[in-house]
Amino acid sequence: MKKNSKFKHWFKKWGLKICALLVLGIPSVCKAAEGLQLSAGDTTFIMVSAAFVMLMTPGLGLFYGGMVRTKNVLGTIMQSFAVLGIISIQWALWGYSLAFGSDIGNFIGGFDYLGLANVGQAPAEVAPTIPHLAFMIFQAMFAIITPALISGALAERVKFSTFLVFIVLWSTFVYDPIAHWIWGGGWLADLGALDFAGGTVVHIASGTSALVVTLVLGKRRGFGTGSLLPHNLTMVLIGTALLWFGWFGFNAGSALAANGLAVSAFVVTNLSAAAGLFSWMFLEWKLRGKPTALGAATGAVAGLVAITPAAGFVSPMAAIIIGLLVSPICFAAIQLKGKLGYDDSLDAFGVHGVGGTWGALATGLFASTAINAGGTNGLFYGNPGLLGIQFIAVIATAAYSMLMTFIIIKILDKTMGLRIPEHEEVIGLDLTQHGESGYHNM
Amino acid sequence: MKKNSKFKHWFKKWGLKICALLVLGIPSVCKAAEGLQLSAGDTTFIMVSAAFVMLMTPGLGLFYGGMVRTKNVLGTIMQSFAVLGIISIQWALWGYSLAFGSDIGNFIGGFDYLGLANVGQAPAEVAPTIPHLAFMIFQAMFAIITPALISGALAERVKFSTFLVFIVLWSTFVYDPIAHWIWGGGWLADLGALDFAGGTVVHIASGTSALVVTLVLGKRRGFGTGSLLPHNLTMVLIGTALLWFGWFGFNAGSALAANGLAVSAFVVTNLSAAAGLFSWMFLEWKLRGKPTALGAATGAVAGLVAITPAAGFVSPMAAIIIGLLVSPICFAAIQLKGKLGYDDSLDAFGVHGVGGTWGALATGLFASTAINAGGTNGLFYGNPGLLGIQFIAVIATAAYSMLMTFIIIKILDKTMGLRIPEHEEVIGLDLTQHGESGYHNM
Amino acid sequence: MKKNSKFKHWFKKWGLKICALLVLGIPSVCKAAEGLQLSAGDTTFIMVSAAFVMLMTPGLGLFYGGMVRTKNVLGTIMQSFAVLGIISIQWALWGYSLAFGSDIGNFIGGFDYLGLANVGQAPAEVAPTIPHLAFMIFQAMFAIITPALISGALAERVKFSTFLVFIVLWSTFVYDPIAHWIWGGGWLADLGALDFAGGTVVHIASGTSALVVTLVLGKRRGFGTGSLLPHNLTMVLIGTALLWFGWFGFNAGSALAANGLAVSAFVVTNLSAAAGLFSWMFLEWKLRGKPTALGAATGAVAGLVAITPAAGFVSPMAAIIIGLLVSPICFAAIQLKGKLGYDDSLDAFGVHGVGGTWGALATGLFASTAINAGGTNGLFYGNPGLLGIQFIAVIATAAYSMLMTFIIIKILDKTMGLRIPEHEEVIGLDLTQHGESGYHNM
Amino acid sequence: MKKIEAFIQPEQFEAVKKELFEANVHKMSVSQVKGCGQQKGYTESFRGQVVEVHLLPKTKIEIALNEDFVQPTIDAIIRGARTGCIGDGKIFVLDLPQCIRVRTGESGTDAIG
Amino acid sequence: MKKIEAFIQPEQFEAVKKELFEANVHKMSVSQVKGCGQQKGYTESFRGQVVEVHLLPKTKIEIALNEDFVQPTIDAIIRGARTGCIGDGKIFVLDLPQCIRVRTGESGTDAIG
Amino acid sequence: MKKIEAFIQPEQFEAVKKELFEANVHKMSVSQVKGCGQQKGYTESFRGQVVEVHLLPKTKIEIALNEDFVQPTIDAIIRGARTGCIGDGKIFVLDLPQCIRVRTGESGTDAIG
Ligand SMILES: Nc1ncnc2c1ncn2[C@@H]1O[C@H](COP(=O)(O)OP(=O)(O)O)[C@@H](O)[C@H]1O
Ligand SMILES: Nc1ncnc2c1ncn2[C@@H]1O[C@H](COP(=O)(O)OP(=O)(O)O)[C@@H](O)[C@H]1O
Ligand SMILES: Nc1ncnc2c1ncn2[C@@H]1O[C@H](COP(=O)(O)OP(=O)(O)O)[C@@H](O)[C@H]1O
Repeated sequence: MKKNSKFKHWFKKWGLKICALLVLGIPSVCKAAEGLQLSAGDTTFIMVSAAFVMLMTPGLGLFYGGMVRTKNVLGTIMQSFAVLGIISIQWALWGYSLAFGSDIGNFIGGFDYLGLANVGQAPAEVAPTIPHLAFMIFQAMFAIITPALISGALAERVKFSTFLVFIVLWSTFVYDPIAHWIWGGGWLADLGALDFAGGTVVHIASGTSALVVTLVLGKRRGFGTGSLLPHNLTMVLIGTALLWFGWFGFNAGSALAANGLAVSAFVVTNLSAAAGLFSWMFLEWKLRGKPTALGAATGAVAGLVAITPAAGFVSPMAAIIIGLLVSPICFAAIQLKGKLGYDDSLDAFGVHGVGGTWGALATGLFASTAINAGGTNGLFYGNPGLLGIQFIAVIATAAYSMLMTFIIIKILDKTMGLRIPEHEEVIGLDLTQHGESGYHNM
Repeated sequence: MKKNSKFKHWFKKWGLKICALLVLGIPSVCKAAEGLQLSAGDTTFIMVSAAFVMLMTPGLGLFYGGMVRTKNVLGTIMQSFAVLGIISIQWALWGYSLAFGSDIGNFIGGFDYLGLANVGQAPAEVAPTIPHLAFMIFQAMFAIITPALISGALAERVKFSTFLVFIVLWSTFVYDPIAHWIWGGGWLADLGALDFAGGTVVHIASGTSALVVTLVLGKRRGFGTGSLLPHNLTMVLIGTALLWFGWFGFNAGSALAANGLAVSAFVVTNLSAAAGLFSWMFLEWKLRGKPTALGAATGAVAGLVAITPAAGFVSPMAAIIIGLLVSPICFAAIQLKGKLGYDDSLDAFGVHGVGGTWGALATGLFASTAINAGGTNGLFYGNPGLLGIQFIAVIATAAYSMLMTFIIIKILDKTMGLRIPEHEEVIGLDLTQHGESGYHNM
Repeated sequence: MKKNSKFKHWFKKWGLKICALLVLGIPSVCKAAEGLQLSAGDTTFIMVSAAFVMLMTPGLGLFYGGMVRTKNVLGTIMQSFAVLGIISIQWALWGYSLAFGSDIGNFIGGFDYLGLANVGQAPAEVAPTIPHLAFMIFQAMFAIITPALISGALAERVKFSTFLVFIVLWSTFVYDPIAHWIWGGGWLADLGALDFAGGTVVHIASGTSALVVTLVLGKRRGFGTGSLLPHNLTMVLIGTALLWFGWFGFNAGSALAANGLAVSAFVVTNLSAAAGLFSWMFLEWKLRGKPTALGAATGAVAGLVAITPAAGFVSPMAAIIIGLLVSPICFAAIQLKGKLGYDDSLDAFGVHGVGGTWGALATGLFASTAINAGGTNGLFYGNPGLLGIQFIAVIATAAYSMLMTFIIIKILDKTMGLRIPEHEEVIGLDLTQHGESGYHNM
Repeated sequence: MKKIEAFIQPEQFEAVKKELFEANVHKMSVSQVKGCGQQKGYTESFRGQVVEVHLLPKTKIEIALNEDFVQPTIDAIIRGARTGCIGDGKIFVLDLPQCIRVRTGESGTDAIG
Repeated sequence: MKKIEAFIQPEQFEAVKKELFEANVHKMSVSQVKGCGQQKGYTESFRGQVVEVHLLPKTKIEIALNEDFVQPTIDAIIRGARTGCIGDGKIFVLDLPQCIRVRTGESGTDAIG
Repeated sequence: MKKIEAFIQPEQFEAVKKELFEANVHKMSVSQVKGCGQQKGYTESFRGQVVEVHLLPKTKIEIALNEDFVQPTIDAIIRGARTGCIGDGKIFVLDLPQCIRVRTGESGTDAIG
């Protein structure tokens, strides 16, 4: 009874606001600017790419979910699904507008696209051969996976409600502005920083934020005792496969047209992933005696992370080098974790933060206008300046992300509480946060 | 020996018929009507969409397979695979012709496409920029997943042989005619009913049929005692991810061309899924104390179901509302199951029947010619008539599906037997129907 | 310390060579020959197809991984991932050049594409509407999955390091030349042999090589005692779904353009898979009493294998027949295994070798210029000659593959050792080769 | 003290648990085993190779208790587990000379409940 | 009555089952455990963090039986399980004062077989 | 000889193993069970249907040993397993009349270690 009426109350309270949004939201189709001509090939390409990138978020859920213990598997995958549900809506309501709305002070987008107003079926300047909505939804998938990446740092101990609020705030105050800086016509774009598919916006932003979150959150119970083993590595491998697959959409799709550049990005993506897998495997073999499947998977993901900012600017051979080098770099970073004693549980910082940084800097080394006439040459092609600019982009992104994340997370910790109580941590996220168990009598 | 000769006999008996079919089946390529021009972009789009939708059927198998008990996991997934095998062929032999052959009395298609005769590489009227075969195979994937949906209602207790016969009969006598009514130029199309991607044909037809089947079949042993827990919820989540991914092909592909409308359908599909996930999660949180992963997955699927008929007619904001509302509606329907005591095991009716109905009616509310000039305005855009037409489409589809299903299922029950004996139900489908176990010593 | 310095040493040793490669590797973009015009639709199609085929390799890993015992699951999936990592790079460095470089003596390609030199964003003769790089990466995915197929024959007992060396040698000395023979302008192409998507190159080459490897390697401990049961058949089914899905890219993509032929290949691929599933299911039902899920999955894969060489040449009805017949043929071949006592653990020969042979011959029966004007008619369309040519192609491919594989495997057996010691076989690949376990406390 | 080990049909576990709770037995440890008994087996086949399956899933319940609880507990298990079909299972009773509670170090009959 | 608990190599289970059936022992309960014994362990590593693995998979067989079956059963298990390598396992024999068949309520030696 | 059966928190297993090794107890068999005790349960829900969960994961350790090892082993387990919270678990000690090593056929106290 009481519950029922509570629901009615909740509905009454929100119903009107939702209706208001609806009105706001009537999209203005058929407003194509002059000279923009829709291409069926490009439109297919971006839709398919968006679908591929969408699949990465559940793929990430599996990648992470296999690495936690049985009792936390649903809670972990659920974090990715929840982000998919919530940021899809956040992006449509205000996120896209903040990132890609008309520029305000080189820092953030305006409100012109609120509720997807003025985002229609006709092409827009930003991607002249595809519907504006196609660009929007492709970008949405980036906005979704980025906060999901952070969940790897707070695995197995975060309060679900706080996590949800966190990702909404983080997307709004961290992701949306940074996306604007580099892709929406903000100051980093003006500066000439190169980020083809999100090395800074996606990986450095999420990775460095993950570090802050993990430091505030503290270690898991049992960290360092060797008992926090992954419950299902085959799930990690399935996740890796979906990530690798989806990343083709991520990187090639960022060309926004099915042209030679997209194909080039596709090729270097595969090569860097392969090289990352390869070098992590051999590194472990040399240093630890055996090449692990988790190592290979981690190396592949690291290779994908590293090539992300560079994908549209570098040659296949450069991609192999970027991939070969990312593994030792990330491997070293992960060892640090043990030494410094912080618990970046699933290495969101170690792989995405560090790998993304290497990728952004490598772009400054290997970028070549022979690959992309619209880009810039890097150090190895005679232009040392780019490396400096990339460095600024890395620092600015990292600093801003870490600062904002710290503020958000501290406020949430004080108000809602960030971490579940210890006895719930023992029982696990699945039962305590979701009232479920992943497996029954298997 | 005897078995061997039986097989020879069987082969002799069928060999000739198959050869006859082969002759029949020589396709007539190069018969493109005037003015039809193949587009590489659109052709890619439809092929990729067909592949996406194909993946949904195994995805559904996993979605369902994770929800049953360990001893039934293979039997459940096998139902989806068997449908994929059998209806692919049924569709090529006669299904496509019944649905899309030249109209007979506004009720069913003629025999002109039997064995895919006259379905060639050139475009046809029905989809002027892609090969006729592309339209055929895209539609095939819809014909496949629809009967697979019903398997959720008869999970854990149906006889496999009867199930196979059932789906062939059901596809032929229920799906094919209804598909003709609305997409093949039948009476519902004439009436002006809107169904972009199969709200009525796919979801209402399968969902209401599922209700009939479940009522005839009776409850599972142990229903209501709380011991029928899902054996692997991570499998459900993998299935959900594949369904969500594939649904982009389902809905956007239904535009049959890579244009603004397809992109619009893509966008609203994602938003409705996200909103469904979101509102189911919060509903459970409010009403049951905790948001479950299964709830989130169910909400996402319900959101996808609901947007299906509306995908090409509504705005993004309308999609959010459709998705937000589908969850309370389906949630309530599922509670009914407990109250009324029928065992719609995996909620094929509760999600697809009810969600599809809501989607079809919502199309009558939110459809807008601003989104699709080829559509009609709905109630909220000043045209109350459409809602009435949608209502007729829902009732007609449901009534016809339920009646025909009842006849088919009763005949099968009397002749082949519908349900496995109780002691086999205790042992499970896997060992009794398939002679296998899902897992060994994991 | 020591380890660290070893690493430095390794790095010093290789660093220079890698840099040299880099220089070598600067791709020559913008060298489009006259009259080649990039199509966005076709480019999208090939990129997406390449991504689909990429997904098949992890899919194969799951297909195989589910069939082995728990203790070998990671080792088995890891074989597929390692191939993905290593052959991606091998292909870019020299494999593509050997297969598709300018013809040397009708036998092998020249060195013009070494390190992807001269492979750029502009189209080339070989595929005039897409970037040369797109053709390269699409072909790369074929070169990757082929050696991965062989891993099914040496499952649960091969030394990982030897496996890695084996696949590099096999790709270089077996796959690359054969690919050249038929697709790169070699002698089989001149002869007029038809192989649309790799029946000989991919399936016969890998399948017959698998037979040789399995004979040299010997049986698994416990073979024939009935205790080698698949640890997770749901994983096999997930793998099957991904293979089926990816095969659309494999076969349709082989048209190299999004045209009617591609769609025709798409359609027959689905029909043959369905028919293979169907007939294996009923065969088992007749001969063994029950239709198994593994049987259905095997039949689907066999159907996909068989249609591969024929995909661009046969009608839908012919595809159904090819699929219906492949299952009894492969089924019989697999029974032989038991009789002859060799341990083709996961039936790489029984399915790929035998099914591929049937497919190549069936192409000689059913090929029709009504489907593909660029092809040849087969026996049933009045041209018995093609069957003879196909027969030669089968024999040549099989003989060359088996001979070379025998040489390679014997050398490796003598030098590195092929098989892990018996006590490690008892413990399993996961712990002994990779220092990991697939599952912890599930 | 005694230790009861019961092997029952997995399907009946919820019913047995209910009966045990009603009989005031709240402590137990439960695991999944495979059992072979009078129940006939099934055959499995793996790519044409046929394997006899003699083992079907069973649930094992372990309960340590004081003597006076033994009979009521056995009765409760039987009430919950009996379906009258072959395969209903067995109850074994073992002697338990000693029992210690980890948390407190208590031992004997104090520790058991 | 006695209760036998044997821990053997999982690989040998089919052979042991065969020997038991030949020795007319058809009832048993089987489960998967991990065992630690003279067999040396392996190391696992998880992202560079190395973990000692001392436990390897073993199969546990539980058989309740009458006294006169004990020795033949032990012999059958040894025949099936012995490979001569470290890790072959152990057989433990416990006293079993009581046994009840759930389906019929029979008890003692009548119930055991 | 005695057989010890301990039910502990899975989280504490590594610590218990360490203590046992230090106490020179190297042989054991370990399995995963679900336990029901003083620890309060949780509720699970499955599509709106609510289910009480009384069983939480526990680790079962079985150790067969000679009498003089019993007390040190119990102490070691307690040292490793005690966290002071409800749910820490129980240790049961059973009599073990006989023990055989499969590999050698040795029996009794020679076989146990
Ligand atoms: N002597 C025994 N030793 C060990 N376990 C037994 C024994 N007898 C029965 N069981 C267990 O009890 C289960 C049911 O026994 P079964 O003989 O099939 O049924 P019933 O007791 O009704 O005849 C078996 O599957 C097995 O797990
Ligand atoms: N004292 C014991 N207590 C419990 N389990 C034991 C004991 N000794 C051996 N086991 C079980 O038997 C298995 C094999 O024992 P192990 O000592 O490795 O071989 P062996 O007896 O051939 O020397 C162990 O992995 C363990 O599961
Ligand atoms: N009488 C018993 N019989 C069988 N298992 C028991 C018994 N008492 C406790 N256990 C096992 O020990 C675990 C911990 O017991 P519990 O009563 O929760 O903790 P504590 O002993 O600290 O009060 C239980 O979950 C169960 O697995």
